[in-house]
Amino acid sequence: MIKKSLITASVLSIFALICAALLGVVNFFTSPVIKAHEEENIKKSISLVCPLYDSNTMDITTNEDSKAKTTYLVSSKETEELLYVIYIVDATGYASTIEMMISVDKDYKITGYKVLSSAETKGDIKSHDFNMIGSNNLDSFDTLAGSTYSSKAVKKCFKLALSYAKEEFEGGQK
Amino acid sequence: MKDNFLKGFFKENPLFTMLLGCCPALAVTTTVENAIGMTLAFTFVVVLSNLFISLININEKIKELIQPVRIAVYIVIIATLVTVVEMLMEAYFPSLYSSLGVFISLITVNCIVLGRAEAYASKNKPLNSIVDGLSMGLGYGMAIIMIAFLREVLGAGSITIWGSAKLSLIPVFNFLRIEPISFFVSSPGAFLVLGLILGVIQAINNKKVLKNKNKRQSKKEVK
Amino acid sequence: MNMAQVITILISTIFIENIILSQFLGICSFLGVSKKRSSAIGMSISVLVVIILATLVTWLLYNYVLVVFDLVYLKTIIFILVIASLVQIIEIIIKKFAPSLYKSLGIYLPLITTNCAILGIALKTVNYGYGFGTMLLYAIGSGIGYFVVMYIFSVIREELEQRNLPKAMKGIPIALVVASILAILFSRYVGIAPKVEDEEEALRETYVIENDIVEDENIIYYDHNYEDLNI
Amino acid sequence: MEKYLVIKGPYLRSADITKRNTSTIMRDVLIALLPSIAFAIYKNVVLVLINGIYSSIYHAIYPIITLILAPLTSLICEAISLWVMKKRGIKTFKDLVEELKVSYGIFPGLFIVLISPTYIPLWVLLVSVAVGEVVGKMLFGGFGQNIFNPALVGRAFMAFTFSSHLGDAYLTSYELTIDAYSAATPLTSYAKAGAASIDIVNNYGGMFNLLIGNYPGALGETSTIAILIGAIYLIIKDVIDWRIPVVYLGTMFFITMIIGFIMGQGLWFPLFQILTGGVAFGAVFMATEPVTSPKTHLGRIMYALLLGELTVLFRLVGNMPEGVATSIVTMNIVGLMINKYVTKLRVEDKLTKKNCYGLVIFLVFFVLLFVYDVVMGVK
Repeated sequence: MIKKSLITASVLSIFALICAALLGVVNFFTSPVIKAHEEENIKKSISLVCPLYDSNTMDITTNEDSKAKTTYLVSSKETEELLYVIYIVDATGYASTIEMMISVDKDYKITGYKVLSSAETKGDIKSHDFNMIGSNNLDSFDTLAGSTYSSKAVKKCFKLALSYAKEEFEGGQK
Repeated sequence: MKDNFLKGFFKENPLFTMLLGCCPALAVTTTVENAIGMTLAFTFVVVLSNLFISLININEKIKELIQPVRIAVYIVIIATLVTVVEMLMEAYFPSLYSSLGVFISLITVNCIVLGRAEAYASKNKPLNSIVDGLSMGLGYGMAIIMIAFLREVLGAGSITIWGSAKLSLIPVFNFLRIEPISFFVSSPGAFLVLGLILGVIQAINNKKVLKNKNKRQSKKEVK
Repeated sequence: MNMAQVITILISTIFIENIILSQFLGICSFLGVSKKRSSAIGMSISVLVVIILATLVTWLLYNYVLVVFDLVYLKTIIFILVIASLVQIIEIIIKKFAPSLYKSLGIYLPLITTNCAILGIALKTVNYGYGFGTMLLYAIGSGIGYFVVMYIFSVIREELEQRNLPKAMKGIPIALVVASILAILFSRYVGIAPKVEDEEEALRETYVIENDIVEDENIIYYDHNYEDLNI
Repeated sequence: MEKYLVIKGPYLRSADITKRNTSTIMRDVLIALLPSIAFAIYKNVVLVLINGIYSSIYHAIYPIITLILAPLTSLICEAISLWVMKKRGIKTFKDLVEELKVSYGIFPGLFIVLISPTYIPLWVLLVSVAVGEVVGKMLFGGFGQNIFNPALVGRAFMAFTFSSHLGDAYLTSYELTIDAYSAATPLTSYAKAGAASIDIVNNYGGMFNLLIGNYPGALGETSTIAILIGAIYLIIKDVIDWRIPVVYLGTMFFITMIIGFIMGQGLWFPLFQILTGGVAFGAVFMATEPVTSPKTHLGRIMYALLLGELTVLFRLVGNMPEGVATSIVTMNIVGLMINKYVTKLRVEDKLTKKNCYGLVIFLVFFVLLFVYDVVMGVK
């Protein structure tokens, strides 16, 4: 009896191991592609949120100490001056967590933003214009009608990004 | 062989006649593109799982060995295939991957795949099993593409086939002075569309049954 | 996590983001088993128990084993095995210690392994990166949401049995139509949850004030009445 | 034995056997609706024409167009679906007309137009009417078979799908020109206001005007006095049970009064909540629908109690200003359970340990909702 169940258990585990090994092989081939995709996406979104980004004259580094989920620092290659700070921040919306990429320039103005992931059921939050570009004043924030909760989350993202950016630039000056 | 291939489309359509795989049929049918992506992923999984499972079952010794845990073995095989599809899709079709979401992984517990493995592939030859898988996958795909077509045309006023190959019907809507009814791409719309389609199918079946009955009756009378 | 947050997560998972009506998980069992009240209750109690246990175990496994050893890509295969064995163990335990319960729930337990609600919730909690508390509440809320919809549905379907339905709509088609109406209804419950005072938000504000950055008069990046959005 | 007739459902009432039957009942409902319709036409058409403030004549008589087209659409949808489904052996056109006579196809359309914003785009209204009629009524088998109120299914569909069209559609061009009205309906302005204050009532011409109904709102809902006349007629004719509207409005009044007192407001607050929006209309014409409401007195009282609490919940706690439609559709479902339970109680004829669990669950729900309403409703 015990022998029999041991055999079946080992058969099952052999199958599982074979499958896991197979997956490992596939993963070995696909994970670099996925990573490359991610990097390309980041570059693409960075050029979307800061229209003046130029890969020839600017460098992207990440700031690990930042409070934001991810922080990219865009600085000039020549002078090493910090030009843009780009944050990935998130906030809980109506039905899901909204993740946004927001870029703030050295004059402390928002140059662009992009909703990276949102599974909100209502309202087209990804294409709505929140009227925040070129501004740092949340009073000009334009709520998406009918999606109060999602808008609130987006607003919170802006707020977080602006407060992080404030620190970043203030710290830089000191 | 031909019958074996065609059965999944009408006679034994997994969605319309057996009501299997309702979850993705409701969830990913917001655009035709998603439905096509789901069809490809699903067909890939069901064909290969059928193939592997019938291969395993060819050897009597292995068949006997795995008999007590065969469902678990099948599930492991299916889950592996699903993960392969998932990884390939994430690598090469990232936008499709993100819009299909968790429902790619959930092919693992889709009753159709496991059902075919247990009911057909474990008893038949590899070639037949492949044809059976193709038939089921494409038949299911036909059903969900049909639903997606209805929902997208009514709800978003467009037909997205693949990537940028998109046909916008907004001018037609503008001409009629109405807007697409976003209800149909929302979750209640999914239930309603599937319910109405199944109602129509049931009505047709009822009619067929009635006709056969009448035929039999008239035959009896002739006798 | 305070009381208001707990209620908010529960209400949103039970009604607004209902596992069946809005996330489309567990539809097969929902259509198949909701014909009779007793079977609906049996099935949903089993799902409720398994969903909580399975999500808990898989969450722990994912965060403390898979992530640590960089084996995230094995999650589907591991999760489904965990769920299958969990169901087996529960079945054995119930059979041994509560035979009468086993009699009423026993037939539903094997069906649960292939119920996509369980795997779906387990995968969603790790995909969204929920913390421990949120994960637990999410699982509990989803299970209760499943129960609520199954119960309501069984009542409605028992009632529909007595009505003079068109032949074409009998059974599953009318059930789907009712599901559609129910989904509209539940989506209208948005906002009955308490308005959450966001802790992180509060922390952030005190932090800002402590650092004395607020006084720059040209920059109003933080305002007190953003709550007005919350009509 | 003649007293005990064994017939197949639907049982509308014992009236089927005596002089009154469904057709006289539906005629009475139509008569009871007349004051509301007349007032709607007076307010939205006659007054607009007299004051001469309208952009085009089409805009001025728009309410009349909707009042005609919506019931017509609903009737046509009913005819088409009856024809397609071939229910009850309809074979010729004559059969169809006969069937239409007893299936009352105009009512869903009429109710929907009366509880919708006045200036809603025509296609939006007609699509909602068609959905309410077909999905809410015909798919369930037509008159007497539905479990949800068809008109409210249509209205809920409208609110769910076309929310962007609903905002300003309440206002006539006449009302838009007056400053005080610029904040849309009274309930929307209450929802938008930071705190409760009697100014809201004064902005709309005082409590008396709220009673008369000359303020922005849905076509048939605004005039409480006209609805009241209809209600008295229906109660005298024994078409509706007085318990449902009275208990419903009483519960709402009581809870909002408590909330008002906590907020330091006077009696105006509960009155304001009852006089505005669709509460009165819903209480008289929607909640009492014989097919979807419970059949016993006790059941009806339980039903109306929960209904009042739910309306307060959706109005004052939830983020929708109205909430009557949602609460009535919710109670259509809960009503099924109540009905089942109360019938069981009546059969067993006494309260035992075994069958009191339903009452306990009801009481727990009632108290919990009550506390939640009061705690969360305070602004």
